Amino acid sequence: MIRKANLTIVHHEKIAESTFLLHVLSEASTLDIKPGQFIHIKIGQDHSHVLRRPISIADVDHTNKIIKIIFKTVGEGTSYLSQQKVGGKIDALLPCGSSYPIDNLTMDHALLIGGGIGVPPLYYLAKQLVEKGVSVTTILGFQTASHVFFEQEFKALGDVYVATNDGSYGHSGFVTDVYHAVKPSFDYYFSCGPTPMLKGITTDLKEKQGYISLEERMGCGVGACFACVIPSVNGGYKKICQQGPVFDASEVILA
Amino acid sequence: MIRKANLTIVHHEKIAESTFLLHVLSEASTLDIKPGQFIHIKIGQDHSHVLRRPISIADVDHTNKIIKIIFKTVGEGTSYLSQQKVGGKIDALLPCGSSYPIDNLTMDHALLIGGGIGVPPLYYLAKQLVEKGVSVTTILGFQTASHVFFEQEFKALGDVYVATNDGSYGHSGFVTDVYHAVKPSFDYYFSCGPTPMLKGITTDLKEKQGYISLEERMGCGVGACFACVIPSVNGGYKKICQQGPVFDASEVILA
Amino acid sequence: MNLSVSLPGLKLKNPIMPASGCFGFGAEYSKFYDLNQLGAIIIKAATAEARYGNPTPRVAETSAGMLNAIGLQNPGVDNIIANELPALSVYDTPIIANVAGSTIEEYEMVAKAFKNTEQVEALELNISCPNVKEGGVQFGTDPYLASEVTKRVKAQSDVPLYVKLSPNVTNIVEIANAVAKAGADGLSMINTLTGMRIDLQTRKPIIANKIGGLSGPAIKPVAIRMIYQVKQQIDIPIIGMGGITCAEDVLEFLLAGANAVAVGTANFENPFICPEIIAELPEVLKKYGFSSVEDAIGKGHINE
Amino acid sequence: MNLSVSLPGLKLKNPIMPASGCFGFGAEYSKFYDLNQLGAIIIKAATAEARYGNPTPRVAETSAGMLNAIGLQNPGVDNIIANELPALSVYDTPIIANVAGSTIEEYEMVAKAFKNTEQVEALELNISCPNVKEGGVQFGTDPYLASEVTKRVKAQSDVPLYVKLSPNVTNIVEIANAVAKAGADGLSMINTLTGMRIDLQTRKPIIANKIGGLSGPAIKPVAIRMIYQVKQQIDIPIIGMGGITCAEDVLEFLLAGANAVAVGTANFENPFICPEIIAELPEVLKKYGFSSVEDAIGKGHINE
Ligand SMILES: Cc1cc2nc3c(=O)[nH]c(=O)nc-3n(C[C@H](O)[C@H](O)[C@H](O)COP(=O)(O)OP(=O)(O)OC[C@H]3O[C@@H](n4cnc5c(N)ncnc54)[C@H](O)[C@@H]3O)c2cc1C
Ligand SMILES: Cc1cc2nc3c(=O)[nH]c(=O)nc-3n(C[C@H](O)[C@H](O)[C@H](O)COP(=O)(O)OP(=O)(O)OC[C@H]3O[C@@H](n4cnc5c(N)ncnc54)[C@H](O)[C@@H]3O)c2cc1C
Ligand SMILES: Cc1cc2nc3c(=O)[nH]c(=O)nc-3n(C[C@H](O)[C@H](O)[C@H](O)COP(=O)(O)O)c2cc1C
Ligand SMILES: Cc1cc2nc3c(=O)[nH]c(=O)nc-3n(C[C@H](O)[C@H](O)[C@H](O)COP(=O)(O)O)c2cc1C
Ligand code: FES
Ligand code: FES
Repeated sequence: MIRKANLTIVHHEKIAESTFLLHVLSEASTLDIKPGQFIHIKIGQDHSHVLRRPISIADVDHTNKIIKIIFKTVGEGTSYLSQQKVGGKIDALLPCGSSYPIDNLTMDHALLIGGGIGVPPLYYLAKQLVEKGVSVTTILGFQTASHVFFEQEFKALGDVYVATNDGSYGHSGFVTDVYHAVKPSFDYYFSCGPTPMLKGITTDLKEKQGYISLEERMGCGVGACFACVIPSVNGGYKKICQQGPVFDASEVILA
Repeated sequence: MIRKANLTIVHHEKIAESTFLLHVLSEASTLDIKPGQFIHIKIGQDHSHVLRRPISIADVDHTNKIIKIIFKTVGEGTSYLSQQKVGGKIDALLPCGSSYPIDNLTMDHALLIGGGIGVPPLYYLAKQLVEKGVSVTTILGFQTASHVFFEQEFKALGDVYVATNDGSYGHSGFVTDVYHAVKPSFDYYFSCGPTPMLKGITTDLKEKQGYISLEERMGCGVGACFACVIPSVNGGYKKICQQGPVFDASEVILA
Repeated sequence: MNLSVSLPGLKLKNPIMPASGCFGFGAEYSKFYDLNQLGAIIIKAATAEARYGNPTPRVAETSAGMLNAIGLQNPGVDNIIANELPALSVYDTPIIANVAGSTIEEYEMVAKAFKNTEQVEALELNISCPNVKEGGVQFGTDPYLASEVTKRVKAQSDVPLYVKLSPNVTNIVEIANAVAKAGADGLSMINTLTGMRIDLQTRKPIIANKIGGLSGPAIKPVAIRMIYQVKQQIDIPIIGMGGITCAEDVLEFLLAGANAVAVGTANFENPFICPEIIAELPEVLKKYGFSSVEDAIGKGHINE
Repeated sequence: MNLSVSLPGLKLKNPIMPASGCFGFGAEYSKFYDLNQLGAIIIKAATAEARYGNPTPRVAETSAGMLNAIGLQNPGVDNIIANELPALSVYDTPIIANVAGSTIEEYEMVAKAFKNTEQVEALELNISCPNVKEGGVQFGTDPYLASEVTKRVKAQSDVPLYVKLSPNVTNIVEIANAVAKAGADGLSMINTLTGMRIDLQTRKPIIANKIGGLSGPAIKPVAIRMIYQVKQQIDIPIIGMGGITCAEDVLEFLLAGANAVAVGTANFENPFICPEIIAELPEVLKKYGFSSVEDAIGKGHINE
């Protein structure tokens, strides 16, 4: 059940160009948080920003009730977040949305494909998969070398391939290029990233079963306003904030 | 000449109910600041508050380039100011407006009459008068005992009478009641406070020469927008932010 | 303190209700708090058939506000009655149904469908949705069309009809007068102002529909002005809305002439906003010298 | 980077000018910076005779905006020409005079008076001031009156005429069309939306005039929408304004179709805002892939 939480920032780190890692302390138990879910963050103290900003949960330390998020500063909201200090508070709704349904899947080998700010939720997912004994191969795509983050963290959990669009680090090109070059074997794939990347992946891997996490500008973040929809293969729309952000790749139609 | 200053808060103190004293450090010399002038303060970091707030200069420590202001929290702007911390910055235009013209006046004895948040500018004035060898009698009016501030500070400079509207401290009633009871002798009077108080004073003391400082909601604070006008006895209007806030009591028409 | 208010057909425990389109059909917020606390609930717009709405992005933030162009997405009135309303029947809170359409006939059909439900205690006639028949003229901006649709829908319904006005008009009093004369039991105002944001990167309007509706604190002064002007001229109950975020805002709307208020955008910022405002209201009314909600209504017009 | 723009009768070094009423006659801001930096200066409204304006309070803050009801206070056109313009003659910056009035005759008189000055290179016809003749209908909200006053003022003047439109209309394109056909050389948009705030303590509107004009970031989406809509339909130069606070905002107005912009309310928050925006503009244009100001104008309409 979604709650409104008053989180305390306990760690604040710049981990790549314009990219920040925050650890926030939750008063309530974090045990209900699943990989793929997001927190919906209020920006500022007054009403000048009327919309919350959705940020994926990158990791959870259940023992210490710490939630980790990673974000890139792209506008006013993320800039505000990046300026908050250790000891400061974050007002967030959580946990929001659906998760990668790993409890219902049997597999030996999972392929994770993340692009840019789509990388964070895959880390919590990777950790949970490894805990379940699943071996994990990860392909990470970034724009350029200075944007790369969490390569080592993923390496600790399995094979990792990094691609940069401009070739300044790792493989040159897109994550799909890496996929075709490496041809890893896997049972299910799990992906998160910009829509063009997801479109490429779901097209190239359409014979495989996979789960993708989508992004859309959100209003309420809880399923009430119909702002964040994606066309469904059965007609009609699905709400990304509530029925997603994680969908079976075959149930939604990417633009 | 008015400048845009980035002031640093060096002291922050609650001196009465909802009433705060701030000391702010100026980078530039403070020697040009005269009693009766105000600083025009930006509220918040973004553009959610488009209007600055005028606050009188309560005192200046020229040696250390420190400006002192006293304000009461009545709305969003003053609440924001009260929440700023030592080390924090204040964006202000200063020094704004006219001053009590004491350099052009010859006198032995001055009467100062202040009401509520009109008290602060009289303190800097009182200090300068005393420095010039003028003896100062001060009448201060407040709503109630918990609002009283700076009585001791004024006592160090001359006779002081305090009145509260509800009689909970000092004389019971208005500053004009105290005036009629005490009948102090003086050459010029100087006053600042709510318009009804100023109206009472200028009526009761209409045989005397005096200077009053006015309040009005302001736009620009520098004389460009015509928001802050007061009818002039010669027809037309005067701009309080530029030709005031201090006026000869006989040149303006109080509503 | 007595927070109750009476409007035609509605006895409200308090004057606070979520605004149409900002609260779905209540299900999501019922997980945050007990909906019995609300004065009423205005549900999302209903059309005759299911509508899928506009392409995304459908929302964008602006200074102290937001734009939306959802495009009346809803499962259709029959579906709403069959699948959404039953969950609300457990609450002792009046439901106001927001009626939308592209043609007068569609408005009539929707109003008629709601007639067969016990639950809906009033209709809010949404005459400010874009893309309608009659050469693109909007029902909410033409006094004649506004009056026509009011009359025809009123005839189809046995519950009070609140006509929701668009602020995108030269003369709000003229439209208000037209719908009042046509038999509206009350007014609901204001709907969103129309606005646009352009993305500097893509060089296109952010909202896929290009133009969206502006809501939130940014529009509050426009809402207060329009309610005040209408109240000066016409004696008709008003549900006020536009930028409300706190109990002080509610009081400002009451003073301007609103009899009750709806809270829209603020639900997104804080899902608990409605019960929080209800809890703060007695203290705020007391602070400013009012003995009840009814005592404050229209009091901004006294000292003229 | 080339920031210059050409509009009818105006060669501007850059597209940034202070908006009418927010910069007086320049004297106050000339103490903050060299006014030569500005693209142009739009001076405070002039009427035929001196006007003392409305009672105070004349301004009040709102969320990301403000209300004003100054009421056209000014010393009268002859006085302005004799006492205010000379101080501006030292600058190599075009002056645009804002022409106001209560009747068409008054507008004509003001325009005529400015004809005898060398300094005024364009007129901005302010047809959105309240309290005019013709039964209270405002010139800016009636296409016929808007067209009439445009024609008559145009006939009195030998400099280009920019007609300043009111956003408080149902159909902005209709008014824009009317004044364009009547001979306007350009449009200036938008003036303020009308709004109100009520003081909870006094229970009265804060602004003594009750209703005031809403300006600042809150209205930017409305300004962008209106400029975009007009640009879609009419090929006429536009001076855009409404809530501009930074170079990114300027670019958004250029994309929407403005050829130059005016900055109003933001001068109050930061007296240096105009030169700061001018300094930031080249970098912002470059960041979003534009090679000059002219290159960006109307580019929000390309990807349709
Ligand atoms: C379910 C979900 C999970 C997300 N997880 C992360 C994450 O872990 N880390 C991260 O850095 N970002 C994440 N995002 C994207 C993040 O929400 C946006 O970057 C953020 O809202 C931008 O806010 P802003 O105020 O800084 O930018 P704005 O000034 O609002 O906009 C700047 C840019 O951000 C984009 N944007 C704005 N709002 C959204 C939105 N709601 N969704 C997507 N793009 C948007 C716009 O296209 C625009 O180009 C996620 C988005 C969703 C929907
Ligand atoms: C020249 C001058 C000097 C001043 N000096 C001081 C001072 O030394 N200490 C101090 O506490 N206050 C002083 N004030 C008053 C102070 O400016 C207001 O209290 C402040 O602007 C209120 O801002 P707010 O956002 O807190 O309140 P808001 O939410 O804006 O308004 C709350 C209340 O404050 C009043 N108010 C708002 N703006 C003004 C304004 N510009 N002038 C007067 N009243 C206003 C309103 O009537 C309202 O009741 C001075 C005002 C002027 C014009
Ligand atoms: C996302 C969203 C969806 C809306 N949908 C509807 C709707 O379906 N019917 C309607 O009459 N008004 C709709 N509105 C308008 C609101 O009910 C309300 O009139 C407006 O938003 C102003 O109030 P606010 O500033 O409190 O949001 C919608 C507003 C928003 C923000
Ligand atoms: C205090 C004030 C005074 C104004 N006076 C005038 C005026 O005399 N003539 C005019 O055409 N517009 C006047 N305006 C409107 C502005 O020129 C501008 O159109 C409007 O404020 C929107 O721009 P902004 O949001 O940047 O302020 C005034 C605005 C303000 C805030
Ligand atoms: S953001 Fe409101 S339904 Fe998803
Ligand atoms: S506040 Fe603008 S002229 Fe005084």
